[in-house]
Amino acid sequence: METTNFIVRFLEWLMSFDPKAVVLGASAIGAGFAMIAGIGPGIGQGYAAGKGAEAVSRNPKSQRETTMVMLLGAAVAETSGILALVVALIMLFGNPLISAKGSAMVIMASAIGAGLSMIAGIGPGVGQGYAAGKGTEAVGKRPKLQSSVVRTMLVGQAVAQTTGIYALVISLVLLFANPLIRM
Amino acid sequence: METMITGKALVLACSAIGAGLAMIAGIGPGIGQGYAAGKGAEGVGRQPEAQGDIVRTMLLGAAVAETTGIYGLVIALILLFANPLVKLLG
Amino acid sequence: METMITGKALVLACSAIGAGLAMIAGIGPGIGQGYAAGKGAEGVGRQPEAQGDIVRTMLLGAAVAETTGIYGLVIALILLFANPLVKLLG
Amino acid sequence: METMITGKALVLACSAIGAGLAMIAGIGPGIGQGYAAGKGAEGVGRQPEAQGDIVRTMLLGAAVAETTGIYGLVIALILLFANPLVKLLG
Amino acid sequence: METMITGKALVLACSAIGAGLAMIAGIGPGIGQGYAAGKGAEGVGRQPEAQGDIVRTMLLGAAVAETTGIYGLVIALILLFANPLVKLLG
Amino acid sequence: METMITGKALVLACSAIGAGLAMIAGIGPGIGQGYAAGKGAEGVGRQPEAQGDIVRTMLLGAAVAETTGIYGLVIALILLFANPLVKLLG
Amino acid sequence: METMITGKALVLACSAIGAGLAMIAGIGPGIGQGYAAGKGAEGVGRQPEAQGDIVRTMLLGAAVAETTGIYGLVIALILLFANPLVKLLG
Amino acid sequence: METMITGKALVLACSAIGAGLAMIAGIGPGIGQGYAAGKGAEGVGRQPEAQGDIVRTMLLGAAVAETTGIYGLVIALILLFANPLVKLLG
Amino acid sequence: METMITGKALVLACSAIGAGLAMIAGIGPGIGQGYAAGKGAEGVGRQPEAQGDIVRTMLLGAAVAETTGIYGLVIALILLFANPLVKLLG
Amino acid sequence: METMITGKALVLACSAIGAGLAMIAGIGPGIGQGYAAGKGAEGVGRQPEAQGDIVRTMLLGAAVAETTGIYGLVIALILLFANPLVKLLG
Ligand code: NA
Ligand code: NA
Ligand code: NA
Ligand code: NA
Ligand code: NA
Ligand code: NA
Ligand code: NA
Ligand code: NA
Ligand code: NA
Ligand code: NA
Repeated sequence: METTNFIVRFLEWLMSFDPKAVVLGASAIGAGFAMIAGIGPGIGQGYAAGKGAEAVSRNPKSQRETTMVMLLGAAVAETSGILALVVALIMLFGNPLISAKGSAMVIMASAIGAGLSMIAGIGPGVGQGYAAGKGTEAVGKRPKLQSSVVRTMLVGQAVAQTTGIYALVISLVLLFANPLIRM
Repeated sequence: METMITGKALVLACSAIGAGLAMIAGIGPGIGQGYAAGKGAEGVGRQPEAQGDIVRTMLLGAAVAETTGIYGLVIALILLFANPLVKLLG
Repeated sequence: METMITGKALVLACSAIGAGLAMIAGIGPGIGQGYAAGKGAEGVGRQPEAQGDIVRTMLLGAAVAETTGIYGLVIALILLFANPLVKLLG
Repeated sequence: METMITGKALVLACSAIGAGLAMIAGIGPGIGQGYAAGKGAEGVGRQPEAQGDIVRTMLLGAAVAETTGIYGLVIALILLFANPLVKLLG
Repeated sequence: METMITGKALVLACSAIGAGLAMIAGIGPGIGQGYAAGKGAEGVGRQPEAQGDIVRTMLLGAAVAETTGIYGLVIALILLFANPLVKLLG
Repeated sequence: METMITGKALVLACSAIGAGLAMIAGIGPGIGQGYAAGKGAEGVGRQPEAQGDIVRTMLLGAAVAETTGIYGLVIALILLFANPLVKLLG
Repeated sequence: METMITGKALVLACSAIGAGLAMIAGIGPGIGQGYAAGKGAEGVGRQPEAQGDIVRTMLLGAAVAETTGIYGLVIALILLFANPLVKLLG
Repeated sequence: METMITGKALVLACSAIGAGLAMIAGIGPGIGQGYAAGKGAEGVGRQPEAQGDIVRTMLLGAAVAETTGIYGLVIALILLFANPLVKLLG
Repeated sequence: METMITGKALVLACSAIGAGLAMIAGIGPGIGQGYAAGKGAEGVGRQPEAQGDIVRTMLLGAAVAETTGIYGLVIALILLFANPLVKLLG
Repeated sequence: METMITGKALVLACSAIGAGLAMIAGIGPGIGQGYAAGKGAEGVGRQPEAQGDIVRTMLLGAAVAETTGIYGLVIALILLFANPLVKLLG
């Protein structure tokens, strides 16, 4: 039946492709979305770097301790970036959606949703980097308190990670245990 | 893979995207709680004797800051596992 | 290829996206309340004797900062569970 | 047999998305009021004797900061419950 | 029998999205005025004798910061209630 | 009988979205002027004798910060009320 | 009879969206110049004798910060009033 | 229904959107240079005798911060006035 | 008669959008380098005797901060002038 | 309507958009490293004798902050030059 409805026409156009192609195309976009999470660690670790440089200028003697705290805190702040990279690599090189059975339209949208979800990682990246910077500053001022400062930093960073984990879970559910495809 | 375009498929497809969008809320708690973590570490470095109070306040404030991230998660889980929109389709 | 998408399906599908978008508001309270948490922790470290006042003010301010996140949640819940747009379709 | 997607359905569907977008404004008050909460808590810790004035100013300022979040909510509610666009369709 | 999607419907549908987008401007005043609220509360705590001047300056500055949020609201209201684009369609 | 979606309708529909997007610029002046409001309030509290100079500088700077918000508004108004693109369609 | 959507209409429609997107650049100058306004007001309060130098530096810096907002405006105006893409269509 | 949209029109339409997107880069220099303006004004107020050095450093730094805004402008101008993609279409 | 939209046209059209998106990266260096400019100007005002060292460090750090803006530019230029995707189409 | 677009073309077109999106990650390192540059310049002004250590720490921290920008670049380059998705199509 000939239809002039542009929404239906667009969907019919989309579904006229090899369904695999539609899912792969969506995966390319999803992978791109996921990488946006990298904004977070970039800002956060840069903050830590600045605080590290400042700490060294204020108390050059504590350079070793401050650098170690800066790197430790920045390593934690990297998490979101790594998780996003892993999700993007899964979508590009080990995409479980390609072999999924069900509606191509739902599978396609799941790839995009999985990528969008990872953007949440910006938050933990920024926040944990801030904590890394403040931890570095504190240790630079009073190197003797390094252990309690670092413990507090790590506890706070762990708390700040949760929404990034939530996003990872939703993303992995969409990729590997998609309840929508089965509906 | 089926290429049939059904209304149900469209609703489910957009639910997947909606779930992804909802998670973006998590940016907020991540930044905010990280700020609290930083201020907590700073405070402990300044007043080690007040560490208990500082960390408790930090965690209390961080718990409050978590809520909107949880809201986003709940909406995403509803869209994925208890989708009320599909039921409305009949 | 017959397409069987109804207007109702389109409204419900876009409601899923709308619900996801509404949750993004949660970024704000997350950042803001986290800032309050950090300032609260700092304050408690400096003036432990004022802990009660500091925490109370922090929580009062955080409650105020939560509202727009709640607005977003309410709009999302309306779209999911009491969708007035579908009813308008007749 | 199959109901086609009507113009009315399209307007309602896009209204759902518009309502979701409007809520994003809530990011602003959330951040701003949280900042005020943090400064209020800090101030109360430093000058407990001025607590009344500090909290009053914080709440006054936060009320001002809420307005654009309310605007977004109002537009979303109009789109959902008193949609003037659908009426225009005739 | 079936109503097709008309040009009018498309314009109205996109107007709903445009109205939602315009509200996003509200993020700005929300953050800015909240900052002013925090600084006002801080100032009142430090110089209670200058409370009148501080609050007046805060409110004056906040009024200035509100304008772009109002612009967004006005554009949204025009799109919803006095849509000039539909009239252009003839 | 049924009016199809014409090119004119498409241009007008996208103009509605363009107008909404242009308003997002308003985030900037809102944040910036709010910052100026906060600094102005702080300054007036510290140096009440310089209130005139502080407020004048704050308002001058805020006027400068408003311009890009006005640009966005102007582009939106052009799209809505003096759409040059529709005229190009002939 | 019915006018179809032509390539020209599509280019013009997307130009409306492109113009709207270009205006978003205005967020930057708005925030930046507002910061300068705040710092200027603060400086004038502290060193009233240097008011001339402070305001001149603030305005010079703000002029520099305006450029990218102007770039966005120019691209939007080109898309609306001197669209080179439509000409390319022939 | 015959579509009268050619590949060329599609490329040009998306070029308009691409040009708009590229301008968004301008947010960065706007914020950054505004920060520099504020710091410059503050510095000139504190050390009027170093005004020359302060303003020179501010302008040098601001010039460096402008580059990515220029990149965005160049890409937009290429898309609008020397579109290499259309040429590739043949 | 009418030219259909070919796969090549679709790839080129999306390349225009991809190029525009890639330029958005430029927000970052703009903000960061502007911050460095501000701190450099502040430092030069305070320690004029260290001007050389300050400016050199500022420029070195700004060069490092430029890289991701350059990456975005390179990807955009590849999409526009040496599009490998179109070649893959054969 | 015969589609002359192959699945391969669709995948490549979406890859162009995905590559552009991935580059947006570059906002982060740009802001962060710029902050480090500013703090480095400030520090060098304060203790010129520690310049070597300050700059080394700044560069080490900035290298760490670069990684996610590189990740985005790598994903974009894979999408453009070693597209695994097209190979999957067979
Ligand atoms: Na968390
Ligand atoms: Na909360
Ligand atoms: Na609120
Ligand atoms: Na307001
Ligand atoms: Na304003
Ligand atoms: Na301006
Ligand atoms: Na500029
Ligand atoms: Na630059
Ligand atoms: Na870099
Ligand atoms: Na990193």
